[in-house]
Amino acid sequence: MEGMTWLGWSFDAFVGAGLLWLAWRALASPDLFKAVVLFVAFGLLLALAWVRLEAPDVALAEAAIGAGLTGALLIAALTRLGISMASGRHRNNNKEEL
Amino acid sequence: MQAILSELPWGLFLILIPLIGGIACFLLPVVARRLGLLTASLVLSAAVGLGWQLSSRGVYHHAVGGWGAPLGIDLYADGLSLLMLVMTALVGFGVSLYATGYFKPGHLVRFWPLWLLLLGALNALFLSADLFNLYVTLELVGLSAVALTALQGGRDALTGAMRYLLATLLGSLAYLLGVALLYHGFGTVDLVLLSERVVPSPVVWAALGLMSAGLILKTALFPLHFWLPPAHASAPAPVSAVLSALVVKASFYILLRLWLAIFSDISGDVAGLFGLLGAGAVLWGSLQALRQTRVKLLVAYSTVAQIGYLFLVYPLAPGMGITAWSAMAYLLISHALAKAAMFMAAGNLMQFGGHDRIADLDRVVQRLPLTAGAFALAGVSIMGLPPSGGFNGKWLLLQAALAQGRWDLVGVIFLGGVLAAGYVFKVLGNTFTQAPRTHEPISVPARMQWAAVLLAAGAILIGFLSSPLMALLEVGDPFNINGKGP
Amino acid sequence: MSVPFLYALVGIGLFCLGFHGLIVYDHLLRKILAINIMGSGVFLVLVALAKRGGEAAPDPVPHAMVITGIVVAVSATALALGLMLKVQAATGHAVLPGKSRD
Amino acid sequence: MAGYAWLLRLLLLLLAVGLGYAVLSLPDQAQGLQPDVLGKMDQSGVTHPVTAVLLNFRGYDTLLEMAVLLLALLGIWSLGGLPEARPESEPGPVLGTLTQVLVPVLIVVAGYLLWTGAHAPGGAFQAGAVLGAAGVLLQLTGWRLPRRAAGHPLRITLVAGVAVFLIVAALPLPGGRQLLEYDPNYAGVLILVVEAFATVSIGVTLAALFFGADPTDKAPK
Repeated sequence: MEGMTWLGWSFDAFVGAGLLWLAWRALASPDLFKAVVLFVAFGLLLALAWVRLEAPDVALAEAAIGAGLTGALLIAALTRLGISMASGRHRNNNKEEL
Repeated sequence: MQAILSELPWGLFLILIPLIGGIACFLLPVVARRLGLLTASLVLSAAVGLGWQLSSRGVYHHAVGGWGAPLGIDLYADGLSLLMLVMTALVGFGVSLYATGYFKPGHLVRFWPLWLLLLGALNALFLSADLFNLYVTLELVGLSAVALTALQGGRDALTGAMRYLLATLLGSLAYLLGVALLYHGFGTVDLVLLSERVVPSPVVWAALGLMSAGLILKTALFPLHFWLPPAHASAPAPVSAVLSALVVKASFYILLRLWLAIFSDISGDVAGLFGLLGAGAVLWGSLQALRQTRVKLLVAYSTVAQIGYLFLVYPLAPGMGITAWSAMAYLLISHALAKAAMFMAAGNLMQFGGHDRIADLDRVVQRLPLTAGAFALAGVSIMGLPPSGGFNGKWLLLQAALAQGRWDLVGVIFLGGVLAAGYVFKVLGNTFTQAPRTHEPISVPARMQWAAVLLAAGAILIGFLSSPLMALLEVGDPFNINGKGP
Repeated sequence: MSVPFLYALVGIGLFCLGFHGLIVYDHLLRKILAINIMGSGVFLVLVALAKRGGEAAPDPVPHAMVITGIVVAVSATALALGLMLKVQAATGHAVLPGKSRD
Repeated sequence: MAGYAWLLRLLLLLLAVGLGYAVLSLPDQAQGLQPDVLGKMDQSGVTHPVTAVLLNFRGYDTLLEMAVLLLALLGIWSLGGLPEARPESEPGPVLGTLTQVLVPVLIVVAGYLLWTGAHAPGGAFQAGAVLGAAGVLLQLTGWRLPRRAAGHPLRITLVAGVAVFLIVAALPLPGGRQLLEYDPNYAGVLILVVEAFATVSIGVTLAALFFGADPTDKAPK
């Protein structure tokens, strides 16, 4: 029993750290396509966190809406921006003229 | 007959009618215009109905689903809610009338569903007593306001709307985190129950900070006003009117409710900070308005300044209860009417000359007298000259400040008035003369001019309605004048 | 520290991380991701704290609130992405023009 | 900007510490509404607590939230059409076959989630999202809504969820009862009706959000 608790706790710590790491990478990654993929992975890991918190309804909603459809919307927006999988770096992101 | 009328759930009608109207306009674009005007008139009559109900039977209370707080969601209306609802209905009717002349048919069809949903969301917000429900209505208000800002497209409007969207979402999330903390600290999101349960603790402090910051951002209080001028100045004129008159007031209203129910006992220092920011807003907004060369930007910065006055009330309220809160009520409604009229007048000028550069206004007084008159009347209220609602508000505020020896605030109120006179006359002064570049007048539909005149006249008129307005405001004792608790 | 508080703190971390991203990154897509991450942080606080107190089934009210919140978030994201594409079409860049004159 | 980066990080760190402290100061025992919810479950018409909260106790929130979803679509449509996505290649036979298999499966899954929501995790939003995913997949293979379905039929489908919810919510009003006050005997049926329409509307709205423009609009150029 004691061992199970410890195992559970370290699993939760791993999920929590993973969430923070994925969120940070999704924001900081210079490659926009990669950022979106990381964000979808973040959503899926978050669904796992909902399961751990005994919120299966939220987990289902997160997986389907949060990760799935938001991911689809993001990728559709990327292709419409003219950013593709091959060259994820967005074209010039230099400062705008006023 | 009277018995039936006073039984009707007018508060619910205020929410349901615009929602149904918006859906109907979406399904039947061919008759959207008639449906839209009908909906706006029905909302106005429902607001009057609610006012009548409140004055005869006291506060309005509706437990949605029959559950009652804390399990269910309660709707609640007292004098303060009524003030906001009547203000919304009046401005809403004027804007609806104005929009039928302003938009081309293609845009008008898209305008109606968005605008009616916004109207319903505002009403729902002013009737809600549940913090999470308020979050949902805030998002409804925010998203529809952004969509309306971008309605006609164009580079400025699109970037303005984008900035606005990011700011409003950030504000909502900060608010929601505060709601989460309060719920887990005290087990409810009902405002009345929270006001009974809340005790000073780190959770309340964190919630106070998050919710105040989020709502202040959404209200565009200096120095978090950066998103307002680009959005309000680039939106279509009727939308600018709604944004300045009503939408910023929605988040302000929630902040006020939170303050009255939960936070006022917990912190005195924050009131001082609000006062300081308010003073900064009055001075900074007025100075910036004075510097603008375009009418709509000038009017938008004037909104930044006028929001500041609302926050001057907080430090004065503890000593001067009813005077200070009455001042706020007057400032809220008179600014809504006057500012909506000003944006409508600015829209007329734009339609008339194809631009809104102040220096190039060409003989507007002769050729567009109603519009110039509306701008002047609204200006009277914004400057705080008698007789007008703005005068009553500023006069009461001045009284409260004088009675407490707050000479700094007296100075700010006075200086704000002088600067307001400066920017109003900057526009009016250019309406008499012939511009260097003259142009042929483009006709402006009469109803666009009359809508502006109507609202501007309303801002003047409420200066004379002091006693009934104050009597209605006291229904349910929203400001805890007679002791704590709604 | 118990598991609910661990996740609640992760939620606070995500909120602040997203807030940071919203401020420092220029590209609108990244700002939209940042808002979503902030939202996930808030949802995590709401749901995690509902499980305080161990074995009993957690409070369903925050769960329902978060499902509502997720739908609101996807709505806002869709509108923001649409607006971003129009901004790019109008200005050539998916970034907000520099500091507004202010 | 770079000069302020450290200051910003410091401030945010302070914010995180402050908020973390507030969270940790909460009592170890949750004091939410769980007892209230469980106490009223037998009158809710369903046996799953989250569904009871979403569709009954706090159904008003859900009603407004469906309006938010509709609003997002109205907002995108009012932008007047987004630039068309440029597919990198024609959808291959793999995607085509996959879609032929997946779409019916997704529809069945959506139906199951909707049905099971009354007594187990699931419900209108999850089911609607799965339905929306089916719509997205169809669009990826190049399928487009037939012209005759793009006008009124589409619009009616989009608003059906909110409209039916509004009607069900307003039904008790003429009898002098409160908005959304279901008769406990019919609550289960009414909730299922509301959820069924909501599922279809949510699914179609999400798919339409992905498409990004009013299909009756002329191509924006």
